[in-house]
Amino acid sequence: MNEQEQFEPVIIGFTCNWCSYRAADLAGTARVKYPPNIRLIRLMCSGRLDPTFVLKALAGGADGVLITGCHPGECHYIEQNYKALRRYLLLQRTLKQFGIEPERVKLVWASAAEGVKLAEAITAMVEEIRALGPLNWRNDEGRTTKDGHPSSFVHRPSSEQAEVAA
Amino acid sequence: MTDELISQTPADPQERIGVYVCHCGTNIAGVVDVVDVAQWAVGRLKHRGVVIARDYKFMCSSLGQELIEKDIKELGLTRVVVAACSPHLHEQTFRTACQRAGLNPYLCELVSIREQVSWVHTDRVAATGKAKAVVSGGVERVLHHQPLEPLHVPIHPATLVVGGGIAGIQAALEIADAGYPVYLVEREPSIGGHMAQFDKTFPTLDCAACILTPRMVSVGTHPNVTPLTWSEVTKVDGYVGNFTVTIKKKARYVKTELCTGCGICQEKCPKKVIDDIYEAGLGYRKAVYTPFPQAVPKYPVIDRPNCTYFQKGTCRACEKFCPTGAIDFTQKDETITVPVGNIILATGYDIFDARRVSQYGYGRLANVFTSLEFERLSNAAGPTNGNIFLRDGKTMPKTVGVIHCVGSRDRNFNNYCSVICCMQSLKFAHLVKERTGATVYNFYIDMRTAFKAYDEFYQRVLEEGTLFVRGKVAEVTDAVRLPGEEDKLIIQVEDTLVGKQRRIPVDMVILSVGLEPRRDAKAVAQLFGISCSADGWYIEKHPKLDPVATMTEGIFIAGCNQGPKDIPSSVVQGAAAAARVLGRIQQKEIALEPFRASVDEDKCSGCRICNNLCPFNAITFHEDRMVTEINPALCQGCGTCVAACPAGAISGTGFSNEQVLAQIEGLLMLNLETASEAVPV
Amino acid sequence: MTTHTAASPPDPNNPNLRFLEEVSLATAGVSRLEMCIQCGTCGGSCPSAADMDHTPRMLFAMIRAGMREEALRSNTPWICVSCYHCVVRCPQDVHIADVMYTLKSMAIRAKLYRESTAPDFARTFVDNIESYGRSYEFGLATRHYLKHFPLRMPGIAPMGLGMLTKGRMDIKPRRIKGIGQLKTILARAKELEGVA
Amino acid sequence: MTRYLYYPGCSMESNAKAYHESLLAVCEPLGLDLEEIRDWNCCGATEYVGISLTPAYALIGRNLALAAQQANGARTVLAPCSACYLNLAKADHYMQESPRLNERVNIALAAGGLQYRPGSLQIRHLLDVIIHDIGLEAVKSNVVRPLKGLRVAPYLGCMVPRPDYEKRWSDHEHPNELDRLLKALGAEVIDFPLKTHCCGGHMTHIGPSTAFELIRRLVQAADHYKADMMVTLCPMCQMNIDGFQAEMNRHFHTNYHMPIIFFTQLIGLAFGKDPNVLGFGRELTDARAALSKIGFQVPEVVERAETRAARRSKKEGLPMPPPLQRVPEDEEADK
Repeated sequence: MNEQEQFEPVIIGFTCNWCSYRAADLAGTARVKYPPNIRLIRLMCSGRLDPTFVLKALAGGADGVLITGCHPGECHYIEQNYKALRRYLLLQRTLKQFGIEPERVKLVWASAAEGVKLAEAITAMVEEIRALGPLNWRNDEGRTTKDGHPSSFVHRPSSEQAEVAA
Repeated sequence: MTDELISQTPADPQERIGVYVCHCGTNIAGVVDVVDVAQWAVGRLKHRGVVIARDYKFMCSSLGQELIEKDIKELGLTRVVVAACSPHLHEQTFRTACQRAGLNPYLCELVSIREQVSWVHTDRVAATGKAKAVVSGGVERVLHHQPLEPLHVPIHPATLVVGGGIAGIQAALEIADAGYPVYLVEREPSIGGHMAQFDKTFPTLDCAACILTPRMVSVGTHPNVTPLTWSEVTKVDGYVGNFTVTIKKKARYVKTELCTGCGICQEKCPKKVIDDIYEAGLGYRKAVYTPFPQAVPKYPVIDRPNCTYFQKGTCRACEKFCPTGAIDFTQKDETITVPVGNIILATGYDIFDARRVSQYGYGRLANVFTSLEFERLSNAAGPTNGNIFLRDGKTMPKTVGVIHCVGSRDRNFNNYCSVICCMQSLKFAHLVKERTGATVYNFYIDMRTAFKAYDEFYQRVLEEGTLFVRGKVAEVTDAVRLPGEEDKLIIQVEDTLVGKQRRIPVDMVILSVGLEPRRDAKAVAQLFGISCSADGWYIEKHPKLDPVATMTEGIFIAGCNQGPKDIPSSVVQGAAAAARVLGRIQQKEIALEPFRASVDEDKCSGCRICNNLCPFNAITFHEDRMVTEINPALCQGCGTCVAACPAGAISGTGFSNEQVLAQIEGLLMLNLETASEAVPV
Repeated sequence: MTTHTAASPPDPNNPNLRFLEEVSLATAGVSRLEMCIQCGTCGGSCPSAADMDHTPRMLFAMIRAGMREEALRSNTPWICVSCYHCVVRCPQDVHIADVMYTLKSMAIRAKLYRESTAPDFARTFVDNIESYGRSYEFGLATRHYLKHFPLRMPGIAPMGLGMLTKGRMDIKPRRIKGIGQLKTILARAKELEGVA
Repeated sequence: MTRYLYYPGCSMESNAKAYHESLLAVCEPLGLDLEEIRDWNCCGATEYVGISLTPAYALIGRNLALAAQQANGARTVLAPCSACYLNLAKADHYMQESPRLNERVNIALAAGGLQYRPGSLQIRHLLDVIIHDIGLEAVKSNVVRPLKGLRVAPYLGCMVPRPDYEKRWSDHEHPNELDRLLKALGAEVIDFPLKTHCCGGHMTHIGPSTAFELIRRLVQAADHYKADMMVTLCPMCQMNIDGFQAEMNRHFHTNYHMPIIFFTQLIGLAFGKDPNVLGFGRELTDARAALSKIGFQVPEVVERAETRAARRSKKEGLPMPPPLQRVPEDEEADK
């Protein structure tokens, strides 16, 4: 792998079914562009976000996690996004204890109408994580790849391409 | 927590998965190499159970669906992943296709590679790589899907309508006319709402009372309607089809079975009170009163805090003079509970408090009126018998200024357009002209006269000679600057079409104030378990396609509580909500998405952490067994309790931990790394 | 923040079409100029609107239309008395007073505003501050009135005299101790602003 | 005694000496401990920002930086002059809002060995401190000579109630703070509709006809409401209405006589201070006649007919809406 090559982070994004997933849909419908480094998962509500999911994603090779939900006061389940907020704050503390930069996990509120805002948040986050560099935090149970680099496969779409072709 | 972190997705090669990649014409195929994605899926994900992968021009077409159905039957697929557009568009389509082929519909997963890949990315290589990750996530997730059956709950045929304004009346009448029982709850002594305060209605200028009163009488006397005025809902239990509603009937201190509505008590009552509600603070009522002569029901109420007898212990004038002995000072508030299947909220709006715009002088300058005050002034049943007088109660104005957009379209107050103000202001201009012959100025920013016959009304008011000034009024003052301004109110404004500041002296100013959510809208939303926007308007299930349903099954909204609207739109919503409810009632039962949380009682430690998390009161704790239970009909499937349970005892169908964790692994394509070891490719 | 110039055909070579953006950028804080809905609250509120070439609202429309010269020639910003009535009443929260300051400084730099009284007054006022660190009313008034309002002198003389005799005006300027420091700071600030 | 960092501003040393003198005279009874910012410079008034942005804010920034250096626990900068108050508050506000401005101002300050972190000081006007920190109860307890019979038009001008970044005032158009204070001193306060309208600012020097019209409006309205005098808290307002009234009268061929004095002068009188230490006599539009009403020795007594605007009887006509609750109940009851 070439060191000069730009580091392409992988970010897992959690969206809620009612606001932020629809914001992502809207970004699509409006053809707003953002970098392909994010992969989204749909939950019914940001309140469903189990901190385990975030740790799982980071341990599994993601370099960052974006948590999104309805704006405070606009939750479709009344107020569950406040619970997401609380868990997010707790999670940031936990990450710090693990020695992980808390900035790797972000919380963004996006209503169903805020496709552009969500796209901007994603773009900004990709750049931020890119600046932080790879996380390389994962449990290693039989997960190292052939070249010995724990996350090269996961991180590099280009090398993945090569492998598939091979 | 650690357990789950290290647990690898159990490979389940027994499953037979079909992957279908849609081109969506060039919408997807233009950016994503769909052929490559399909080939990759069948090659690299074989060990995960993928037995077939196809790409097709339009998966959602009938031919595309048939392709899936055929594969299910011929290849014995047990799981289906479709990579196409957003699940919000076609999830149902593909589920139905699976069902037709005999596969449980919930074993199908639709992942988006259009809205979230091809439409937002440009780099073909990167987009194709992401599409593969998304497919891989879907494959891992679908392995953990379980066959589900929709929940069916019976629907109680009675309906609760909250709010007796025109929207609530309309809804109640539609349902009652269809033959089903309705409880109509209104917190004021009479139904009628804001419309009962108006004089004329735009654009046709029908007298509001003339068109409203017959409806009020119909709903008040309808055999299927139980009107509960002077009452408020205090508690809502249960769930769609089976609510139990607790209603407080405030003491009227009048025996309705004896009262004939003759009005003698009101005549004799010595206590005069400013009527802030019905007369908008411009007139008086007695301590025992019906808000207006055509009130439904006709029985008065005694306003306890203002009643001389209740406050001082003597008086009882009403009791003395009542010919039927209907006054009863011993009455107490009463609480009743009623079972209903559905609820329609038509709780209306409040008007913007014009005192907040201090430069317009409302509350300081006597002859500045609000729109609601003007409605009462021009109403024949109002405090001036329909004479348009200044605050002195006797002088007719010679010049009147009507100011639009007061409190609306203004970041200092409310950012939204209040919809009705332009038309109401035009109506005022017309009424002032007709009744007083005064010169009328209308000050507007933009003239918004959309909808049938509205712009024609604007034309008519123009024809009548109303003077229109395009400009948001800067201030209303009584500080004289120029000759001719003495004893006048001066409206200072930039006439933006002339490009000059003008000072226009007038005798009367009418502020066309905007509409706001009810002051207690948030508390009411909480009571019924629905959500509010930050402004306080109730949120509909979908702003375009589902405007009267809410996110809470069985609760519908109609009229201005969802946002400012005029009478025709409120009536439409009342009728629409009734139609939705009637549809439910006639089906006798309702199928619900089976995404529900449930508790594994063996794992539940009885810690009760989840007990207070549920906004829908679906969680109950059984003291005897020290375990928690979730009522599947109340549960809306948000999953907050699932995420919170420290024992992992709660699982949520459709969004289980296994499903989400597997999808994460899939998205990160961890499963590929062990491919060579697990199953020979 | 994105700003767009209005209806004119897009011509990337015409810098006037970026005028709104330029004004916005040169303004302290966030101008919100692009949010104007042309309601006229500013022009209606303005106590000195009668003496302006254009109401503030018209000026904003001109900026939007890319009418750079006409906008910078307008006397409007110079007649603004900074009373902030328009600012607090504006329904779109446009920072009108600050935009007026920006237009003044742009007009001075572009040498487009023809009338000299107001710019001269400002210049003299600022020169005094830059020399002494404090304002110097006596110097300012005598110089300014002699140059621009010689005819007002007889009328205003009693007032000036009153100010002197009642101890409300110093004949000599007051100078701060750290004038050297202030000059250094201002010199650096001018460099940053590109007006050194 | 509460310690405040004090930014007097140029006017307090020259045209608004009466303001300065009377303020110093009432500091002690009010419990104000004012510590002047050492070697402060001019705030630039409304002129510097119209010439160039960064230098204008750097000029203000020097004062903020000096104040922060000297703070030693005190976080509040108190400014009695409206323009100074607004300029200091605005620089602090915009440096917080715009990182670009903040950076530039601090680069410039650094050239002089200074720096300022926006938000580290609170900038407040004298009246705000009297109302909210000291409180009207404390003011009332010092009143030994209530100003009974003095009919005053409270006049705040523009830059104190607006733009009000920190939302300290009850209203942008009709704030009640000055009215309440003057009522606490025992004066009769008229509901002056132009209380926050403009005096013309520097227009007296650059566009006199514009300025005279603004002065005329104010003086005419105060006269119309039969005020004995206007009471202000702004040096510029006082200067324009006091000093330019004669020229304005000549301009319009009118004959108004409306004295205008500083509110601190009235506080001093009500507190029983010797009028000689309160800067009386410095005004150009004679205030003696007005002061004679409350018992000051003046050469000749000017009679003023006490003709109040006829008030509508409360019972007649249609009821008015009640005022929006902005004043604490107990104070209202005192009226």
